[in-house]
Amino acid sequence: MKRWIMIGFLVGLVFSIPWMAIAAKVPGVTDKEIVIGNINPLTGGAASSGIGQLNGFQLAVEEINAAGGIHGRKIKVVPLDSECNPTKGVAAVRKLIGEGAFAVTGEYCSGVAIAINPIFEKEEVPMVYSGCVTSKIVYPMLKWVFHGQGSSNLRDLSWGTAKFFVEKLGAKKIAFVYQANELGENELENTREALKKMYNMEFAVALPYNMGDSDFTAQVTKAKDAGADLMHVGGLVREGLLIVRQARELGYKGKITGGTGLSTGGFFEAIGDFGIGMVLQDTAPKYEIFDIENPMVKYVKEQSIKRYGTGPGRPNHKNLTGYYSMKVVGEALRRAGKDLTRDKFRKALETMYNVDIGIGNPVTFSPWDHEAVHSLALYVIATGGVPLKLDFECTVSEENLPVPHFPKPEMYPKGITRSPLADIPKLK
Amino acid sequence: MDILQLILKSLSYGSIYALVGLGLVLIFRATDVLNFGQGQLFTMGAYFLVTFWYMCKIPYALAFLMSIVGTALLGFVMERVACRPLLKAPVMNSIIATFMTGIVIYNAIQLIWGAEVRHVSPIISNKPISAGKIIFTAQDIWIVAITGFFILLVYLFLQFTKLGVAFRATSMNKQASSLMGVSVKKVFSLSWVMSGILAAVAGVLLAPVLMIEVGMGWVAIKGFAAGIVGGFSIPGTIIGGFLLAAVENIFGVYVSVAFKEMVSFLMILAVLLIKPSGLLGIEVKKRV
Amino acid sequence: MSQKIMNKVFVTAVLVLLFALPFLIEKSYTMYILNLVGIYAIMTVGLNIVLGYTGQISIVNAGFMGIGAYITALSIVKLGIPIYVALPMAGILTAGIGIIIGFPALRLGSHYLAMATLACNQAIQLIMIHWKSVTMGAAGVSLSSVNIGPIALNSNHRLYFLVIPIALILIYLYANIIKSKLGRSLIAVRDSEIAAQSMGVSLAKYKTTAFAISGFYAGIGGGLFALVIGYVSPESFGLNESVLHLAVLVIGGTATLPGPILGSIFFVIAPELFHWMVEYKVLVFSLISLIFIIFMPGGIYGLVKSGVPGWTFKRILKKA
Amino acid sequence: MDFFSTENLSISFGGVKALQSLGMNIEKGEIRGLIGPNGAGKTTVINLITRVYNPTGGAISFEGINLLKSKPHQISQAGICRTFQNLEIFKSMSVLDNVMVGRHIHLGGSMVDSILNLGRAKREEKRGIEKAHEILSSLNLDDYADSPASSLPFGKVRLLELGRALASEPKLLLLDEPGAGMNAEEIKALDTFIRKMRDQLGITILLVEHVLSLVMEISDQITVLDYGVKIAEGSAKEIQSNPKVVEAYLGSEE
Repeated sequence: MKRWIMIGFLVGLVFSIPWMAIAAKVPGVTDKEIVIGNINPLTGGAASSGIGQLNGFQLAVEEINAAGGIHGRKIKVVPLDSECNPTKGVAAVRKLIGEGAFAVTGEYCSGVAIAINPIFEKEEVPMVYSGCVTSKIVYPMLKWVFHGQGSSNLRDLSWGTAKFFVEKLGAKKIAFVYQANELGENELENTREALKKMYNMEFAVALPYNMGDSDFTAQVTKAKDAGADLMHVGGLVREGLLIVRQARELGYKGKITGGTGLSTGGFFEAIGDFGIGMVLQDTAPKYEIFDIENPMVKYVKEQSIKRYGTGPGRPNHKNLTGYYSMKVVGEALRRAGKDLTRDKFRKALETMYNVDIGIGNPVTFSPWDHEAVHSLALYVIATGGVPLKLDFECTVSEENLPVPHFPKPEMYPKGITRSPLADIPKLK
Repeated sequence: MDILQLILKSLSYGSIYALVGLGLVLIFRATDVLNFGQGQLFTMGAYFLVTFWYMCKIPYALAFLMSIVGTALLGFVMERVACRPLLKAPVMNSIIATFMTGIVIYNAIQLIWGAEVRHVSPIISNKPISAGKIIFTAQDIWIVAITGFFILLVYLFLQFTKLGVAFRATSMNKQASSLMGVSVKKVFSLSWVMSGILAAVAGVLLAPVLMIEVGMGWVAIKGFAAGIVGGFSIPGTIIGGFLLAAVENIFGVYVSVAFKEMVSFLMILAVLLIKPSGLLGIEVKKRV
Repeated sequence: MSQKIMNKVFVTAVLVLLFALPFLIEKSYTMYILNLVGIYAIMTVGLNIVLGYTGQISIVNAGFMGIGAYITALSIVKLGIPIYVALPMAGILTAGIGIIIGFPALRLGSHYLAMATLACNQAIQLIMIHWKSVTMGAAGVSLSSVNIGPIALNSNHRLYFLVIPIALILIYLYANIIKSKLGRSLIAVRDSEIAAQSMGVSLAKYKTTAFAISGFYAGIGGGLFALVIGYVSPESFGLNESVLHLAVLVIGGTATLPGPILGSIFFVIAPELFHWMVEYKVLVFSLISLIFIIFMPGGIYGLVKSGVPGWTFKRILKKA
Repeated sequence: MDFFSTENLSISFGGVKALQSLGMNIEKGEIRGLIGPNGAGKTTVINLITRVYNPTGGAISFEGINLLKSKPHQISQAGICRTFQNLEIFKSMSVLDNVMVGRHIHLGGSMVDSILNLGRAKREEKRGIEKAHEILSSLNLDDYADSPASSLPFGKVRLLELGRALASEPKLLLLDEPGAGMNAEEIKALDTFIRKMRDQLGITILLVEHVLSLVMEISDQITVLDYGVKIAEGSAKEIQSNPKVVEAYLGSEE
């Protein structure tokens, strides 16, 4: 008897799996709808950014669907949680693809991004990243993987920041404090390379720290001993805050700059006067995060408050990256035409040259480069933790890029083309 | 010069670890349960403060009190959920139970308060004061002071109150003390409530130092290490915490920053293997 | 006698089912899930030997798993060693490390052993992160598809035919171990160290052996894990993972033969059923595990064995 | 050369002298009783012989080898086995398996063999099981063979301990209060069984016992301890008539 119960248990569970999904001919595409997967950290330490991105993404989808969808197809978003954990991320992506998502978008965590990257290439599924910034997702370039979040990856960011360190801040000895994870190490490598190539300069000292630690006395002391006149702090908000504060508490007098992980609302509230004069990188669409006057920022903010309410991390400026990336996807879907295939979608993305999608920087992809935008924004923190946009225009010069942006300009239209999606009616 | 500076700083971080570790120690002494949820209990303390003080605009002192009550209550509940039902079950069940309770709290916090970093402005200035080459802040002194104060409080409680005596009796020998009419169950709840209170105190007082975030509970693993190094005795935990911080920082500066935390784990192993009772610790109850 | 027949029927039924599955299911993701079940079964079966049967608390299983995964991944990627060498190597080397980590068990009992092994797990993870020259640091190692001779293990269906047979073999051996002199001695050590000693059972030998075995199983499991995930990074082998392995064991039924297997099935498949409750799924899953641990210490197997559904409720009523 | 002997064997716990310079010779094939009031250090002697404790001084030799040199788990290889006063059976195992653990030292075969259940390991396992069944039936426990040891009634548990010890085919068997908690006829059975062990299996026996009637009846020689000191040694008669012994027992509330 017992054994039969056990058999029942086994068989039941095992067979309960196949009923978790539906298959389609061109995966995820019917003449009614297109299924787009979105993977982001929805639980765990990075949740607020992940949820922020997802909400922005859904906002753009709603907008497009309200305008009748694309070629008569409504967009359906399937969100999955990556928990900012590579293993979970891989599982989630496998699930999305298995359940026949036409394309995948999102992922805020770089550590997850590099874990899932090979899958898209193997399964030939288009991926448009937003939020994650490790340069490994686009260099070396993969056929199916794009980075479309409105600002560049860590390669350009690091080159730009390095330039800023030396030319604007006149740094001589740089201490680089980074979290021992993909984000930190990728920024470390890129910045090191940039300093070497541009100014033949080495870090005074590079100091890793582990997530969850709260005593950074050792790191700060070493930076001081190395006589650093600039300390760059990578990693995420909590650790970043503690490092900056402990540095000042230990009487570190030099300049402090911060990596992309720090540029969230929470940081500015918390850092207060300790942050004065601190320079931060920014990953959201250029010039717009804290530019309250910008109509698009206003609009996205209002709408996300209207839909997802206010609260911790809501509205979140990562709404903008999510919104932006969906607009990119939408435009590509439009260009791919009525009889949609994954390959057509990929090619459509690569035809986008200086396309204004109605928010942030114009998008440019090419068969040689899958980074949508090659510039970065920096800003400085003023009294009371108010960030001010720095007028530091930095696009990395061609010879410093692994691939030339536009080898054949003549094959592209002149000037900026405005995407029809930019002008679809806004939501009320 | 550095050394002196490091040791000075380590005093304040060491007392943070000790304060966080103390709750663990109390529970372990009384109930033989390692509370893997202590970190989350401590985090709750901080979040209660945020809620009452920042959100509900209740005056600090009252908010402090309320968060203590709230966390103590949570501790009480945890004992009922993760400890009492498993008294007869094998050790690892209680380990998992406390751990899972921790995860539940962690996720609950995230759903209620979100994952954004919160901060409360420090009550004591953390502007650097420099005496000669040594630099410290008023906050450092404040932390050491309050830690000392609360540990003294716990000590006095254990020494001079009826419950305290019952507690010590239980931690030494359950059967005997239950025969002597000590209500072991009562002591169990007490120890968890107390560690709840301590967690709240730590959470509230360290909130401005550690930043309030769902992940702030991680520091509990240091408190845990402090407890082991100190052999799960109350004075031992203080010394353990301080030793941990000092060794970590000195190692970090002079040997390797990357492996800084490695030292604490090696310390745990060394202490357990060489002198399992810890520095000035209680005797190890080895199951034979 | 009839019991024996039932056993045979049961076993053959399961084997047939397992063999048939890849032909019944065409969804790659489903196969991926099944592979994970197999892998977790391997790892927790090993854990059951050291923790369930020998009664030595080990919170280092994820560490073992990680070592196995890294050895496999690195020896394939960096040294180009074929998988059929790399995998056993992972098992054996991890077993060796298991012996080393087993030594604290000779001096420490219950909680103190738990702490020691926990510390080991943390240390192992830190080494994975910071010993860049070998482990490639936090960035991790990614494995593009691996070949066995001419066959490329590039789909979950194919991996299934690697994972499940290995799992079955290792589970068969595990069943043997428990029934053999070795298993008896381990249980003897758990039940009464002093009596076991006086019967000539060497505590040192058998405790370390137990750790070695769990190391071997976790090592192999980790190796397969690396193949199935296609990527190895330190995040995956932290304290949480280790405790989750304990949870799998307790949920399935500690110190019972099928316990870890049932546990793995539950542990891998249950979250799939919660996916729709996006932000709440972790919360719900941990609540369910908590309920299991508190109200059903016997685990799923205990539940199945007692056979009475009402049983649990009686228990709950008793507890409340 | 003595079969078994201890020379001024002593041990003290935290200053308390539990045993003071005990000298004791046991002949092969002898049944030696070891008696004394509570706390006299009887069990301590057994724990010293089986190396559970390390003596603070003295020597133990068995068939010419120095036992103090061997580890606790090697004692049974040497041919000494024991039972426990407060039962130490393997509760979660079946009765048969308990006895099989007793066979441990006689089950050869490499670990790999026993994992794969092949070759020598398999054969010896088989033989071991037969032997175990013999022992169980000789203690008429055979009907319980497959039931869990924890389900045995109290008296039977003592027998099981005996069986488990016998399974290791000891030359010297240390029985720690085997009669405790047994009723009259169970004691009777035990009595005959102990004799049988000596006469048929030629096992030398050191019997620590509270039930004096039993000891007096079957022991060839009796050693009496009081507060860790040997106060008398000799045949049952001599002991009974020894004033010291009487006094010792008077002194304690037995």
